[in-house]
Amino acid sequence: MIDTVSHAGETPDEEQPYRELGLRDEEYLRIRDILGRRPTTAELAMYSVMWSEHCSYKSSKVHLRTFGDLPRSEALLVGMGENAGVVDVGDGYAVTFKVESHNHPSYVEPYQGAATGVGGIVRDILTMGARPVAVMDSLRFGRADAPDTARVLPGVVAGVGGYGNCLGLPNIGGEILFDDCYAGNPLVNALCVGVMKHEDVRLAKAEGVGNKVVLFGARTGGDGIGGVSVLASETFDEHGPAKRPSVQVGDPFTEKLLIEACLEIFAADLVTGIQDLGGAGLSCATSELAAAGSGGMRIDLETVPLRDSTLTAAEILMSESQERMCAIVEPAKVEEFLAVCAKWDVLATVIGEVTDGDRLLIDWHGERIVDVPPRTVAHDGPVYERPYHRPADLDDLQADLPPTASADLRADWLAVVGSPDGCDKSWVTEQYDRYVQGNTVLAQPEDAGLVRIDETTHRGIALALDGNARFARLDPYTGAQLNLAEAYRNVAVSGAVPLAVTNCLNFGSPEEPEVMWQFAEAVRGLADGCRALGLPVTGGNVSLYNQTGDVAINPTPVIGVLGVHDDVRTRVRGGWRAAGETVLLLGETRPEFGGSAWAGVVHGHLGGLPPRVDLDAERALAGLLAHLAADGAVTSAHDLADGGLAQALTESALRYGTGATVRVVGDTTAALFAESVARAVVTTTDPAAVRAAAEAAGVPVTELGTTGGDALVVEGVLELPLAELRSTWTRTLPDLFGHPEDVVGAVPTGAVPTS
Amino acid sequence: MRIGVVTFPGSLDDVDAARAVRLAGGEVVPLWHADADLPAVDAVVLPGGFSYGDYLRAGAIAARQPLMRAVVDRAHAGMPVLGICNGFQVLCEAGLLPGALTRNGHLHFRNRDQALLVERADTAWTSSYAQGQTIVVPVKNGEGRYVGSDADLDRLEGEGRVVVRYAGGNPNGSSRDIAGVTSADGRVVGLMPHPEHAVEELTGPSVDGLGFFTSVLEGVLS
Amino acid sequence: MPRVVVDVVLKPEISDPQGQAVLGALGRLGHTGVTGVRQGKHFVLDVEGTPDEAELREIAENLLANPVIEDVELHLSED
Amino acid sequence: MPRVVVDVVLKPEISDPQGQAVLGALGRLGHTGVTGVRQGKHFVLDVEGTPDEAELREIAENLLANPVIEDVELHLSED
Ligand SMILES: Nc1ncnc2c1ncn2[C@@H]1O[C@H](COP(=O)(O)OP(=O)(O)O)[C@@H](O)[C@H]1O
Ligand SMILES: [Mg+2]
Repeated sequence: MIDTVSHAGETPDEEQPYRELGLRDEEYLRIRDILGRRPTTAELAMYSVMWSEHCSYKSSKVHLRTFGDLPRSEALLVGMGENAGVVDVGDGYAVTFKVESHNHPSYVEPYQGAATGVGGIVRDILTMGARPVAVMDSLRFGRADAPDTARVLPGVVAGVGGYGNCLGLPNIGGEILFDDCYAGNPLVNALCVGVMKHEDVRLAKAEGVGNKVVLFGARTGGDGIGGVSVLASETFDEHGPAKRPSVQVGDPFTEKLLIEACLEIFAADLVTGIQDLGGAGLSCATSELAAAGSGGMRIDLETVPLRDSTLTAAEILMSESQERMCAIVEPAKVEEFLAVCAKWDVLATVIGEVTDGDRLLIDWHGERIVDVPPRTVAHDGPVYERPYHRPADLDDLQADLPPTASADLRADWLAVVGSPDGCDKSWVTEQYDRYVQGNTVLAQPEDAGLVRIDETTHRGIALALDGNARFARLDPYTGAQLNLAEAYRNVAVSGAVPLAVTNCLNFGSPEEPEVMWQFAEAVRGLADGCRALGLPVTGGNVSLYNQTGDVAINPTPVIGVLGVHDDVRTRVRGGWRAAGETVLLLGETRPEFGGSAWAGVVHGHLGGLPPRVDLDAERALAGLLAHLAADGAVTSAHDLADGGLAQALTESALRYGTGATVRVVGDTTAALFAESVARAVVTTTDPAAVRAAAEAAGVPVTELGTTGGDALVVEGVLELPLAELRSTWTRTLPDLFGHPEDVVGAVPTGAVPTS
Repeated sequence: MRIGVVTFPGSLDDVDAARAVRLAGGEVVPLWHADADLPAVDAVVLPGGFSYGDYLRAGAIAARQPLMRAVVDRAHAGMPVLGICNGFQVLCEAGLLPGALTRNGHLHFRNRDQALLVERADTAWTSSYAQGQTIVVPVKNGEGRYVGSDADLDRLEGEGRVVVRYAGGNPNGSSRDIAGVTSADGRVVGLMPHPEHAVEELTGPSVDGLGFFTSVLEGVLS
Repeated sequence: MPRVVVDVVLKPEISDPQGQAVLGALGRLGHTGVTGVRQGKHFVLDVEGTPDEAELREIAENLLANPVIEDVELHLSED
Repeated sequence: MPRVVVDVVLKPEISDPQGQAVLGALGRLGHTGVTGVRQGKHFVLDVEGTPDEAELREIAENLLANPVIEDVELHLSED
């Protein structure tokens, strides 16, 4: 029998399975309090998914508020709280971008988990009214040679590629890093960026009494039911596959049609509000749309097109079937709306309307099964002030200083650049389409992705994603700032001016006070860093409970920085193309090895303090790089980060097979492997001009040497023939995951072809 | 010169193909897969992408759409047609070109800058090149492995119908390094690599791809 | 030599975009008598000696299929 | 409702990297009794009314399979 509102009123004492749905006693009592009765089964389903950690941010909210306190940026058109923030990039263009995690689903089913992660973030961007123009991905796996990594990595990469390629979105960058701490908990963070005109910004809002609620896209099935509360918010235990909930299967083809239909709908101005269906499906979309509007909403749930006719009302409300959207449409425009959908073969159904009340009402075959104030579902979820304290082991960790001298610089160099973190990533990035749409100016392995947004004015946007977790483990406040600084620097290297920040905060269980401290510190560090750099946080995502058993991952704040490029024709690329150019190092090197790649790869060491943050120096360097780009004063630029100068020289030389002879002064180990911030290597045919500009900007310059030859030579220290360097740098991933020229053993699983 | 560019559901590189036509000096006529009639165009480009999600087989469903019947008829009457990547797959499925494209030998999608040897510089789409010229254009596909029986491939080679061949490495395991083939009359050409992604110095690895589009414009003019 | 056929089909609750696309194409081509399509994989294995059913089942269920989303049908036959 | 199964297999002369990959994986996992693997597609069609065999054969041979590289097996069964 269907549990109606009136039945619930009459049976106050009926036992309800709220604990199985992830609600705590006091949360359940609050729901009863709000409603003045026990919730119906359908209401309980809605509250439980919407009040889950994933949807309600109950543990993180109190900290994230700091981002809202940042000084208001002139560029910010839509701030945090919407599906994604929107910034003004000039010429009437607005850009929206956001990162989102799909960590746990990608562990359960790597291909589909990663694929649907891309699908979800693309819908968030589309929802803002924008045409998605590019994606990026930041990935973390367990040890590269661990057997489970061989299962997870190929599937995740194929899934990111399979979905993004099929949508026609160029993948313009990202990261892939390995660490034991991700063995049972890989991270899959996907970013999407979209472009629109200012006037095209759309909001998730149900306005206008009598307007229709239209559900469009894929049919609703049983996939991912409870996925939000179970998949995204619970720690994995050692139980086998039987306990794993079902996974969602992505259909990028349907999503591509959804994108085209939406863009046509936006262009014809057929919607007053729109919302994607992601975590918590219809529960989320209806309650958020209604909560953001001024009235109420009524839905006839039996009109929802189903793939599986046995679904219950509660299951329909919780289903996370992919590739669905929900729009608010004026009655006079419904016909045209449906016609656009029909043209693109997109199923669209009117399922309800906006009412003048203030309740969200849901009926099932004429019986009322939900009658709630929508805000209480969408926004008034529990907020926890979770206790936190500094990890007990941190003092010892920070006191455990790294080695400072290399016993064999040549061997160390090869070890660092051949390590899974330092090696060539083309095994992965060749699986991604970088060319589609014809506007990709820079993509991997460049420091930042750069996309042209106007073919006439040559305006473009640059993006970088960075998330060094080793630094954050040593000091999460500094670590978050270092990631911000690195992404900022990467964007600046391309010649773009940094404009705004997004983030994806991947941490362990918030119920552990030490994890909660890491989280709070990272948020504080990021907020302070953004304030110092004058950048707004436009949005982001929080992923908690990333741990296996009771071991949390290293805190992994992945930071994305968006920059604007006035004229992409002046972009600066990485890699040395010609002999005889002068190689200059911008910035200052200090003997900083804490958390460095060298300490990790060569000594298996993680300890001490991360490099000192210097945001003034970052600002000065970024200003200089933009200036040099606009003047065409440099022929290449590459930032220094993981692996220090050795890594940067290797990548610059191998890109086009041009070597160099350089000399370093002072402590050689520090010169080659320290990871001091605010540094970049540039090449130029006019060193005097670069020196003069650097002096004016207050950026220290060191002349390293000259490009040319088929080796990297550090005078008096070592000589590395490019052939040897290339073989070390390129063979790591193919040796681990199969040489692409051979038929490889891992057949990507899943229903969707990876072609 | 009016060049039609077809959009199927799931076409992705249609915008790029149109840009390439424009940069070569042609006028673009957007075509919609569901239309039964082909308007007055001088040539047609079937762009890359994942028509119908590449479900069933790449190109299989698109090849059976209404507009394709008209394209096939006009191609038989001599209209130049270029199929790029998914468009090549559609042409094979529609029977306008021989052979079939199957899952890459290494089972991965692969995107890289690829050297190609131009073996036929006398088709409607390659007359701007010199025979024996090497060009570099992007390749990106998951089902780009060109196959056929040995007898069929021998016949194809014998008739000189291989237009472009992979040089410096075969990206997908195609038989005999075949990257693109032509119809017997040299009017219909299909290739897996993407010349439309190599038409601007800013966004491509070269501008070597432009020749496909200037070829057809010059051919139609003369 | 014994030959074993394994059909791998998506679990009924998992959506099948490929099958849906085929169904749509059939409808547009006028084959309206087909009302549902599910697409799966079909493996033909050559087996040396007598196939050990337990081993084959293990292969089918955990290697040929992805048990999270797929079911298998094992057809042992000798020919 | 009648159910029709169509298996699509690559012609013997066409190489099958997916089957090869599976075979390789089986070998590495110690399943050496399997000496050959070919991978094809398996379609399950729901058909309304009595299936017209000629139409089904046409569907199988010309849509579900590409006759250039694939063979089909049609299994008509009612259940
Ligand atoms: N780490 C963060 N920093 C800034 N904003 C955040 C962060 N995490 C979440 N948000 C913001 O909170 C809002 C709700 O996030 P979310 O529920 O993930 O949105 P959606 O459901 O649309 O994906 C969004 O506006 C998002 O940008
Ligand atoms: Mg959203």
